[in-house]
Amino acid sequence: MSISQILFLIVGAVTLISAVLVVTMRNLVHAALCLIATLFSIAVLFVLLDAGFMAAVQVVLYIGAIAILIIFAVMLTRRVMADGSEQTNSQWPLGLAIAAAALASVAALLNAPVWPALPSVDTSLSISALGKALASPDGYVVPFQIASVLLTVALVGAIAVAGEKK
Amino acid sequence: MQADWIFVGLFLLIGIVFPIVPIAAAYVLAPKKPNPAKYETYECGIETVGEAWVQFKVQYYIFALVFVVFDVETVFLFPWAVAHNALPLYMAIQGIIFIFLLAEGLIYVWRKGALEWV
Amino acid sequence: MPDFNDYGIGNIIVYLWKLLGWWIGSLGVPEPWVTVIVTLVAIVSLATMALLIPIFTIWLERKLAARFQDRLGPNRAGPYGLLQSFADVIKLLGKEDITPTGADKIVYNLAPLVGVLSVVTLWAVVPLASTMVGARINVGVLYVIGISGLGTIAIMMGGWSSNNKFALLGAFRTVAQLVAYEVPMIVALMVPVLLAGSMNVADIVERQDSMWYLWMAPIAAALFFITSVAEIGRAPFDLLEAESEIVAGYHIEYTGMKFGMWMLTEFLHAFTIAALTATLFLGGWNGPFAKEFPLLGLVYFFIKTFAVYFVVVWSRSTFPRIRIDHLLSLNWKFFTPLALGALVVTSLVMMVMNEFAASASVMARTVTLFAANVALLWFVFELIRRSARQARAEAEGGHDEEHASHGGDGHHDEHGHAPASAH
Amino acid sequence: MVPLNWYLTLAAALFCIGLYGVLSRRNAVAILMGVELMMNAVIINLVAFWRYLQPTNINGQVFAVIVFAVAAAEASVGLALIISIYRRRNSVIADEMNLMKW
Repeated sequence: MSISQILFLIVGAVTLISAVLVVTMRNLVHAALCLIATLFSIAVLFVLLDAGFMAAVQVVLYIGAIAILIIFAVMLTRRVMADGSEQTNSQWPLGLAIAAAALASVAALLNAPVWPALPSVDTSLSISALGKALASPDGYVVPFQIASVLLTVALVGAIAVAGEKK
Repeated sequence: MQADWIFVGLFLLIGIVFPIVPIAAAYVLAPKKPNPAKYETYECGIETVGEAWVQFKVQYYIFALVFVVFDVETVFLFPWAVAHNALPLYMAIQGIIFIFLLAEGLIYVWRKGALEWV
Repeated sequence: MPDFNDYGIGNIIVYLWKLLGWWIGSLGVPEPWVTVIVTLVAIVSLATMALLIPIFTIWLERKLAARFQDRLGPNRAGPYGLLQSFADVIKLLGKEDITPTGADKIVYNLAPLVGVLSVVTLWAVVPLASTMVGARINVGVLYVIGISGLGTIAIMMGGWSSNNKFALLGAFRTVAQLVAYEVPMIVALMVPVLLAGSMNVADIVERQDSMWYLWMAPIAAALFFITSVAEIGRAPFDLLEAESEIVAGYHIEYTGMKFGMWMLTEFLHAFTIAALTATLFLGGWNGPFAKEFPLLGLVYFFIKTFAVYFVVVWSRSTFPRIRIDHLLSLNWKFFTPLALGALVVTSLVMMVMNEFAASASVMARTVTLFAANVALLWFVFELIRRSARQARAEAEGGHDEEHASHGGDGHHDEHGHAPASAH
Repeated sequence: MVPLNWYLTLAAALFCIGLYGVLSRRNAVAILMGVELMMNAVIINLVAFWRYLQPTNINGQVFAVIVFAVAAAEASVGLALIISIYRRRNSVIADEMNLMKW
C-alpha cells in the first residue's frame, strides 16, 4: 500500500466518521462543528486530487461562509430545540433503509467495471486558465454571468424573506 | 507543487500541536484547588439568571447572508483577476459586468434598509 | 557535503538547510524522508519564531502605548523592562485552569487551539526572503482568507462553549464584525492579485521588485490595512472585547494558559497582518541588493513589518472606539463600495493600458493608476459631501432634534445617506 | 496510487449519509446540513472525474465552481426561509411546517 493510499484512507475515514456524527449528534452546534471537520477533510481530499484551487475554495466558501451561516442559524433558533429533545422523526428507520439501499446499489455499480488509472500528466492547471475559461465566449462566460445573476437573486430573495419587519 | 502542499499540511499539523505544549505545561505546573464558587459563570459577581442563550437580532444573520454572497463572488473573480492581464479587452470587461451585477444586489440591500443596525 | 563558499554569508540559512539535509542523508535515511524531516525542521523553527514573536511585540506594544500616553511603560524586569513578557508567561503558567460548570468541555478546550492554529499557519505562505518562501502554493491569497475564516470559527466556539451571556454576545458581535469586514478585505486583496497576475504570495512579492503596490493601488492598500485592523479586533475596532460593555467578550471565562493562548492569538495576529501588508503592498523582502544577498531581504522584511506594526499600535492608542452602528455603516456603505470601485478602476486602467499602451513603463503605469485612485477617492468624497449636505438640510428643515448629534459631525457622516429613511 | 472507484465510493457513502440526515432529522437546519453533505459528495465526484478522465481540460473545475455557487445560494436562501418561519411560527421542526399541506 502506497503512502497516497494510506493518506486517502485516513482522510476518508475522518470524512465519513465526522459526516456520520453530523447526522446523528443531538446537539446541533456539535453537529455543525462536525460538519466543519467533514468539509475540511474534503478540502484535504481535493489537495490529494491535485485540485489546490478547489481546496482553497472549499475552505473559504464552505468553512468560512456557509458553516458560519449554519452556526448562526442554529444559535438563532436554539430555544425551540432544547438539546435533550428528540432529534429524529418517526420515519428514521425508513430513511436509514433508503440510504443503505442507495449505498448498496451504487456500491454494486462501482464494484463492477474497470476504472481508468490515474493519468500521469502535469495537472498544474493554472488558475489563469480557469479565469480565461470563465471569461471567454468559447468557454463559460454565460454560466459566469448567470452565476452572478443567481447570486444577486439569492441575495435579494434571502433579504426579502429573512429581513421582513415583524 | 505537491511538496508545497505537504509543507502546508505539516504546518497545519504543527500549528495544532504547538499550542498544546504550553497548555500541557500549565496543566502540570498550575495549582489545582477546586472550589464550587470558582466554577460559576462569571458575570461580574452578579448571580446568573437563566441560561446563557439569549435572543439574538436577526440583523446578525442578515450580515452573514450578504457576506456569503460576496464570498462566492470572490471565488469567481479571483481566477478572472489572475487571468486579467492576459485577457483581451472584450473578455476582461466580463468581470466588470459581473461586479456591477453584484453591486446591484448591494444597492438593493442598502435601499431596503437591511444594512442598518436597528 | 555542501560547500559554504557556494552559498556565502547572504545565503547562510539555505546553506544550513542543505547541511542539515546532507547530514540526515548521511545517517542512512532514505531520500523522500530526508525532505520530510528537513521540511519539518524548517516548519518547527518558523512556527517557533511565530509563537515567540508576541513575547517581544507585547513588550514593544506596551512600551509604545506608554510613550503615546506619556508614561514609561514596563521598566522593572530586566533592561528597559525587556523581561516583562517572560515574567507574564511565568505568571500565566502558575494560574489555575478553570473550566466553568455548564461549559461544553471539548469545544471549550479546543477553541484556543483552533485560534492559535488560524494565525500561526498564515506564516506558511509568507515569503521571508527570496530564498525562504515557505509554501509556493498557487492559491496563496485564498489560503490566507480561508485560514482567517478558521479564526472566526474559533471565536464562535469559544464564545458559545463558555456558557456565558457576555461570551456569547461577544462572539456574536465579533463574528458580525469579522464577516462584515472580510468583504472589503477580500475585494481589496483582489487588486494586487490583478496587478501581479498571480495568487501566489511569493510571485506577488517578486513582481514588486521595481514598484511597490502601495503606489499602484493606494486605496486597496489602505482598505486592506484598515479592514485587517478590524479583523484582529484592535482599537478603534475593539467592540468585540469592549471591557466597559461586555467585560471581555468571547474569552471572558478563560483562565491561565488558555487565556494566554487567546492573547497570543491576538498579538500574533496583529503582527501577522503587519507582515501581510508589508508583503502584499510594501514589496516584502524587496530592497537594494535583496536578491543577491537574501539575508538582507529578511532584514528589509522585518523593518517593513515593524513599521506597519508601529502604525497599528499608533492608531490603537490614538483613536477612540467606534460605535457599532457606525462600524457597520462604515463597512457596508463606505468600504465595500469603495473596494469594488477600486477594483473596477484598476481593472479598467490596466485594460486600457494593455490595449493601447502595452509597452508603457512601470513608472507610467504607476502614475496612471495612482492618478485614477486619487480621482476615485475625490469622486467618492464629493458624493459623500453632497449627500451629507442634503441630509443636513433635510434634518434642519424638518425634525432636527433627531439628528442633532449627526449634524456637523462630518467624519461620521461618511456613510452619507439620509438617516431619516432608515427605520 | 488511489483507484478512481475509491473516491467514488467515498462520495457515494457521503451522499447516502447526507440522504439519511435529510430523511431522518426533525430540525430544518439539520436537514440543510444533510443537503450540504450531499452537495459535497457531488463536488468530490466532479473533481475526481476531472482528475482521472480529463486532467488537461479545465471544464471539470469550472463545473465544480458553478456547483459551489449554487450550493451557497441554496444555503443562504434555505436558511433565510427557516429563519423567517422561525420568526412567524416559533418552530424549526420540518414536520410542523404544514400550512400548505393538504
